Amino acid sequence: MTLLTMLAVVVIAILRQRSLFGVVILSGIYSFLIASVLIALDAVDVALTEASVGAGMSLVLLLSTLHLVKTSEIKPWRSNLLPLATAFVVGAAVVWATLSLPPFGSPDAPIHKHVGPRYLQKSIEETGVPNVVTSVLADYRSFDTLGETTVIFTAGIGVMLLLRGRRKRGAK
Amino acid sequence: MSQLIAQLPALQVVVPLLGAVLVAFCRGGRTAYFVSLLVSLLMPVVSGLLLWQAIIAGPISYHLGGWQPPWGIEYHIDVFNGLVLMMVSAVGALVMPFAWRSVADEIDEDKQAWFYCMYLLCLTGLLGIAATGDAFNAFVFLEISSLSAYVLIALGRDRRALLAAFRYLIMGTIGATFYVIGIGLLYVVTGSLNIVDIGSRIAGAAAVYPHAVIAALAFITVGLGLKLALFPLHVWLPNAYTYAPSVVTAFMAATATKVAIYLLARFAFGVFGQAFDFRTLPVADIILVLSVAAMFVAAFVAISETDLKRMLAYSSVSQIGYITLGIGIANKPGLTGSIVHLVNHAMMKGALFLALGAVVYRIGSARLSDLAGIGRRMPWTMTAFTIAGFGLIGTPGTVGFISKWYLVAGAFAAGQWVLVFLIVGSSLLALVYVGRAVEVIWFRDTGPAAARATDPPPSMLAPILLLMAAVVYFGVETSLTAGIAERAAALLLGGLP
Amino acid sequence: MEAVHTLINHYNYVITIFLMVGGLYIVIARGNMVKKLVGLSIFQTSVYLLFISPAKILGGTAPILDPAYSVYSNPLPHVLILTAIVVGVATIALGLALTVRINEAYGTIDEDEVLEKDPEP
Amino acid sequence: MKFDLILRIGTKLILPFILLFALYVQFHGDYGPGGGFQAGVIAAAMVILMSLTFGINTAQRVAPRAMVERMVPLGVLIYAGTGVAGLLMGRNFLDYSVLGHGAHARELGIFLVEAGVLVTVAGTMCSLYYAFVERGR
Repeated sequence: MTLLTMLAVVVIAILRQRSLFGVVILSGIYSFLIASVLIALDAVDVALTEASVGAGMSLVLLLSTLHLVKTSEIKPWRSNLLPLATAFVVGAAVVWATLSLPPFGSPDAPIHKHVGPRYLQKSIEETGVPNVVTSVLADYRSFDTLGETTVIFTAGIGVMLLLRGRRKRGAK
Repeated sequence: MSQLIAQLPALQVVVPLLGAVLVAFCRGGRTAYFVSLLVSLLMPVVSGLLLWQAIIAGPISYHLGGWQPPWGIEYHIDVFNGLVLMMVSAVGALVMPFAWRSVADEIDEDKQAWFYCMYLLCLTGLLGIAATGDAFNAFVFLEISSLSAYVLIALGRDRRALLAAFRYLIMGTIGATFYVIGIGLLYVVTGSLNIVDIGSRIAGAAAVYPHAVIAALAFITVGLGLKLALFPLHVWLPNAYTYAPSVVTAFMAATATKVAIYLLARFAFGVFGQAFDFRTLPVADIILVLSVAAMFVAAFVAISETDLKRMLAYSSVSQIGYITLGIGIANKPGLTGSIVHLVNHAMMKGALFLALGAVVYRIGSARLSDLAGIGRRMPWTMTAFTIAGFGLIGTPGTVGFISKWYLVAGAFAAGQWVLVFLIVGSSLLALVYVGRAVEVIWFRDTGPAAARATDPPPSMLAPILLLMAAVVYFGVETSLTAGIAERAAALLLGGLP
Repeated sequence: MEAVHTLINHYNYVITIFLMVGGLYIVIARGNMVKKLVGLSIFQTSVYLLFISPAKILGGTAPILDPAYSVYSNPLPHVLILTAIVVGVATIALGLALTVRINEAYGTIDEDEVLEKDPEP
Repeated sequence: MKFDLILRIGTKLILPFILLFALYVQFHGDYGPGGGFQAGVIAAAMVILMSLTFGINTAQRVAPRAMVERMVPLGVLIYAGTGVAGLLMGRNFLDYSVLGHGAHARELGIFLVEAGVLVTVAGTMCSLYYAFVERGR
């Protein structure tokens, strides 16, 4: 609960922060907090991923970008009303949707009754892997993971395509 | 042989993926091109066989990794997505011969190999979305196609292409995230990710958690609405299509938004249609209103555009309005019109954008003022352009007429007389913007920019003429397109009339 | 009392939604592209919590099978979110590369300033 | 920074342990948290740290750019190749059961695809870093 509250505080800080460097560092803090929350929620694999991929890698990339663009100040806000309204409508929609959901941590929720349990019961028998997240990731739903690897591949080639080669001033 | 047939669903997606991997190893553009060409030409064969199987033997279910759905991921191919696969791969194959010279002209030489890699990845992603029967798998492939699309757009020569790509990235990612929120809500209330399985469980879930189900519908609609450029979420589209390289514009305009529409229709009828009568939901009305707004507002903007590429981009937004209109009407003729327009619009826009690509290849501009009298210089290209343009209006004898015929029939059947007039009215607007272009192209004196232009080499002209032929052929012989679309609509609507 | 009870039961959701609104607001309202991308990643991260929270069973443990435990949290959402995180980072990387290129072409990374230099027709 | 002794020696000391940790995360992924994605990033982190303390040229001697760029598609090739093995043996794509008997085949399949993921992720992360850094030159 404390962690969750801290998350909210960090987001407010990011909102108000005018220095770009500050924003980037805060986003790193944010990622590590999320990773801690995820551990509390039993999602250790996800937490490790968020800490390495989310916090580590995107922080490195953000800082490299800052180094390249050499801008540190953010201009003051633009008109606020429309974005604020949009964001709140989305939030309200989720509130409305989640109020009727099963309470937190209840074992009777539908997701614990269908599909999920089979992985827990059969993982060792069928795949010999006790870490169920790994067996689902790399076997039961391994096609998703192939897609995910392809996403990384796409981003890698894409970024190199954009950043490699001689730079040309705006062609026009 | 039967072994091979059984593996077709996987091949449909895995072959372009492997192609992209091979291309990524290439250094030179030539090898990369030939691998891509081979793969792209193979794809329509595969999807043709799949569609044929789906027609004669009913839906195909392919279990990836050998795991039974809903535990594993399933490829579920019926008449509807068979048709979508066919369309995507056919367009993918047709733009490849065109690409050789056009890409050589527009993309730096050292980037060509990876350009083709991105192109194949985009194709992989689109085919993957269309083929999959798993809601989350669709998201993963949606991201593959989107990420590659952002890069492809950013490779345009104008620096504005960069900003267009960035904005598309922001809006596309918000859209994809909305889609994931919707999937998450559905998963929490049904416990499943398989689209068919969710459909069979959703009625029970809607009884217990009605709010979550409705919100899921809203999130999926808005998320996919961003991807498919549903008015007013279309703001990324005109700039992206205008500044992207010609081949990319032609390919994306014909396929990318269509696949998102396919997914929306699949969810609207295949999932939520199992719990509610889609027509009674406010979502259907909202889609109707927005579609009509798109048909008119975007067409008005198209009329005032001076850049033909941009005009056609707005025309796309307007035409997407027709497709979503059929989804909003949600009866059999209406939905048939929607599905058949999905395919027909791909042919027309493919032909139009490729013809423009040929113009850009010759004179380096697509501004209306530079095109004065170009019809006499590039007669074949411009004939194709004109005929496909007539298709947009809905002239009898072209595919556009068939789509509108079904849409009007759907509006009649639903008792929505106003819609009939609106469809006709919007066609008049199309007449204005197409007519304006046609007038400049054929009836003005040849300007200095157009004077030196000639028809492009056969490798570029052939795809354009083929698409033109398709626009006419399927405008007369409708059993293949509209016939299949009718079956697909019947399948989606299930018990509904 | 009822309301407080509901709030506590759904505290995860409350914070998730706050993060979602905040992230989305940063994305839409900010002209600075790097900050937009940071907002985008906050928005995406909030979705991770939306998925992971329902997977938790009180008294359960991480889904790594061991004879000492019998109740585990649901592994499937974890797998999905692992995928989503990776996809998110890929998107951010691409967005940053575009930002760098825009900065080279325009000399600024503020969307408004870019639009001033290249007005929309 | 190039002459900061503590930093240089400290980095040298820590580098092998980062690599060891990456390998642990990779190969212990069956029994504890971890897998190809996390290990790939940690391995790439080693290269990035090296480049931060010793300069990018040193890092590129250890992990040459041409190599990491080839790793990007190579990993996907390993992954998809594992899947194609299923296809060639007459089973479905990504069906690992053709690789051996019972659960062992599955374990082998998981090992192979995780290796593919490691290669792609490590390659991509290094390539991304190089691409950004070299743009600044």
